[in-house]
Amino acid sequence: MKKLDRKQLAARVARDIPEGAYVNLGIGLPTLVADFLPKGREIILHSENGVLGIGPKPAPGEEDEDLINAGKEPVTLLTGGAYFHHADSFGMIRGRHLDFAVLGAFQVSARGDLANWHTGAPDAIPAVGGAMDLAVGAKKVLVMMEHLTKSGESKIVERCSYPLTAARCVDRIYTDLAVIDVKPDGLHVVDIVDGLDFQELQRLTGVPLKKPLIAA
Amino acid sequence: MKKLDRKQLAARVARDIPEGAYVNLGIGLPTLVADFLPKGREIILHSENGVLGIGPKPAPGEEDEDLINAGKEPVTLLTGGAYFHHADSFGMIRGRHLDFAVLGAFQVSARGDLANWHTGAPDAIPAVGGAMDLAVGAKKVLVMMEHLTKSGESKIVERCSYPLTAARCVDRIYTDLAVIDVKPDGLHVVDIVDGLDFQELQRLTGVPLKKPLIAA
Amino acid sequence: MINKFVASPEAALADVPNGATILIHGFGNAGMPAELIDALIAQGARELTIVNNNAGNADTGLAALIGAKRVRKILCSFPRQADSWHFDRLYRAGEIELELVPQGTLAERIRAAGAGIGAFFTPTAYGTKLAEGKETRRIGERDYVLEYPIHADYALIKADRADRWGNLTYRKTARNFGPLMAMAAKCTVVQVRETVELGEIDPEHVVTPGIFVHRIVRVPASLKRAA
Amino acid sequence: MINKFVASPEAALADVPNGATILIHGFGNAGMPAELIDALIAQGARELTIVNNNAGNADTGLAALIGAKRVRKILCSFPRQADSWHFDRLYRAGEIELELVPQGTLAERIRAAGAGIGAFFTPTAYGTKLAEGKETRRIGERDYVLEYPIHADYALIKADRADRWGNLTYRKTARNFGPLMAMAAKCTVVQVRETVELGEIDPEHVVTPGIFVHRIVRVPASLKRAA
Repeated sequence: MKKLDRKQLAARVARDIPEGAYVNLGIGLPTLVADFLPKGREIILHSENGVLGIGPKPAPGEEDEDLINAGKEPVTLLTGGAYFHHADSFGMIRGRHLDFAVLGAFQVSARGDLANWHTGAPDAIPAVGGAMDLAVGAKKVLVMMEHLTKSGESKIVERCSYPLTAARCVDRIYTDLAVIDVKPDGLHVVDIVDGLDFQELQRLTGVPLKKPLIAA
Repeated sequence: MKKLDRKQLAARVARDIPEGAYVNLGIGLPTLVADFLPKGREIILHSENGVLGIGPKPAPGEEDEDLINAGKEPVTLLTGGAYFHHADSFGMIRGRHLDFAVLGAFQVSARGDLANWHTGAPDAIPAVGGAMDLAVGAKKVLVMMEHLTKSGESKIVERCSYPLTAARCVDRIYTDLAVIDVKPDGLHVVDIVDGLDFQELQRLTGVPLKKPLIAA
Repeated sequence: MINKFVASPEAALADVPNGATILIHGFGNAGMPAELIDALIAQGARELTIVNNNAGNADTGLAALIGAKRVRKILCSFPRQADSWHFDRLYRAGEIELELVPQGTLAERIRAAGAGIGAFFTPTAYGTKLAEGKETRRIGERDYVLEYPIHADYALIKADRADRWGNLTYRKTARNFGPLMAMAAKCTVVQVRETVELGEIDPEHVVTPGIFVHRIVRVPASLKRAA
Repeated sequence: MINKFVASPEAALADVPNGATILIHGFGNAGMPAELIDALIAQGARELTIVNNNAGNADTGLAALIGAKRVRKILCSFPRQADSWHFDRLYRAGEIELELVPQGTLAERIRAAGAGIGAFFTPTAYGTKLAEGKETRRIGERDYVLEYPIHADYALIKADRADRWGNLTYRKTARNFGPLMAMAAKCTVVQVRETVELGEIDPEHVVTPGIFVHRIVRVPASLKRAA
């Protein structure tokens, strides 16, 4: 099978973001989605630290320490962007004004619970940032992650073993193997990478999947 | 005795507002205080509808329908003023950032309860505006009113018969007859108009008063 | 290309259904979206719930909407004014319901709706008639009343400038409830004096970011009625 | 004449007592008032409770304050970073208390303090470890957690420009928590790149009105450390 690499996965997510959408891209892998948004589609990126309309990375030497994203990386602002304070920024998030949040995950459960902030390890220093706000607030929560852990276990699980970020919040899961919708009646496979069939995907995944209406 | 007229009363209140104070002047009589603030003392006037730094009335023909005070009268803005929205404006009020609110009143009780928004008459259309916010929010609530009703009854009462604006909120009462502080142990007369003595003021007032330390 | 400009007030409000809850910007006339209200009257929706600081002045704008008996209920802080005769008449006749809300609580309830807050404790109105029947709680040394958000179907706003993404600026005290109402409605409709190119509004000076705005109509000042 | 300018960071922070609660502006380095923090370290106050989005980076600013063992407790949303070694070391040694707060809840709790809100229900963190032991409530179709304001003795803020009344502007994403923290402290101390005459900041563009600001120190960019 042809597993998607990080860039291919980002491109796969980007393909689904429509014109005019307001989108928050989480720290790490989701940030990569920005590089693959289709040219000519106007999509407005939000960052928790008070900015709408994030543009491409600045050219080397053009960085401004006062213009960063939630990952504290230097960014630029598109023409038409706006700055605002943290309470307004999280008002946008909690108040359901963002169309999409794209988040990384340790685990997603069959009913859409998300675990992405804490491994629960006793010596780990916990850090949550804006993850819990985004998970409860965005109109659609899209998760991007590898399908399997390094030891080959499914990250899509019956019940999260890691501490939750939010319950029943995930709408769609993008992995390096498949795209899966979380619906009230279960997990619906949307598409599967070339060279992998539904039976094998099901075997690799921890919980029951439903076949796509049109076989992949 | 020499009762204070409206202008004299406004001047008496104005005398007590110190340099640097942030002040909200209520609709009606309190608005008059602005005209008597001592020249050369910088005092910053706030209005509920989103402005700090209100200046004098505009010259005729210079009115701007977008620049009004809470009484919907045209005003001007001092150099150094600022505009903001209603949630920020009432954040200033409720959050105890205003040094003084000067409010009119129907009645004030001996423990500082304020009634100034509604007569309670069954056919009256109630209207509250920002009165309840100002009464609970300002660091000091100063009341300006005539000492007696038209029929000669004291407006300082044991218990308000009109519906309350807020309980135990008034710090000082300015009337056309006297200035009276509301303290935990009762009403302390600060000063009395010329030609009126404490005994007569006590006789006119509905509730026990304490003498000023230095006789007026 | 994102383009939130629509051709006319009528087009912007064509889909308002009977029974809608509508936030109407303005403190008195400052910020009141008169042309949008005219279009709402012409559009014909009935049984509306209206949220505004006041209950209309004289015979135009919100007063005309009330006078036309389109309003079932109004939430406001200060309905009684010298020239609020349309409201006064219907209120005394029992033909309009009034929910009287202290002005700061009104602003905060609208903000809460926009910011995803489920309810909040405010000190305002504690111990008064306006808190009767409401949940209260002592927190620290102050007493508070529990208040709930005011969510709406539409917000009708008058701003000064807008670009095609919906970034807005306001003018002086005509800002008042606008930035809050823009956050709290499913569909925020804005009339502006001037439309500008993207980028003409400095990103530091945007007061309402476009994410809160859905439809924009240009109403040049020259077309404004003599108020 | 109102004049909130003070001569130096040291003068601005001379009265900070041991045990004070201090809001420190900044998201990472953007908005972090480095020179005020240096002055706080020099001033010597101990047993501080600090509120910041993070728990310091590398060896300067907030990290240095933590490294100097002046901080008893920190409230933040994201303490763990690649270069948060001072915090990490003290946390693992049990020498600093951490209250982990989701970022939006942190912002809203600070705003609540500034705006006189006694408590509020937020949907964030419902059903998670961070809501354990907290009051919850279902309102409409969402579940909420009750959260309380974060009041402070001081706020240390970095802004861009200030006039003598304390009106402030910020720069780009260095705005972040500044306008909220300015509202929530008994004494708000601001370092600015530039001081300007009254009136140079357009009243439409003031981000933090002077009512929230008590002391201002000019720290020209040229004096800034190489970060």
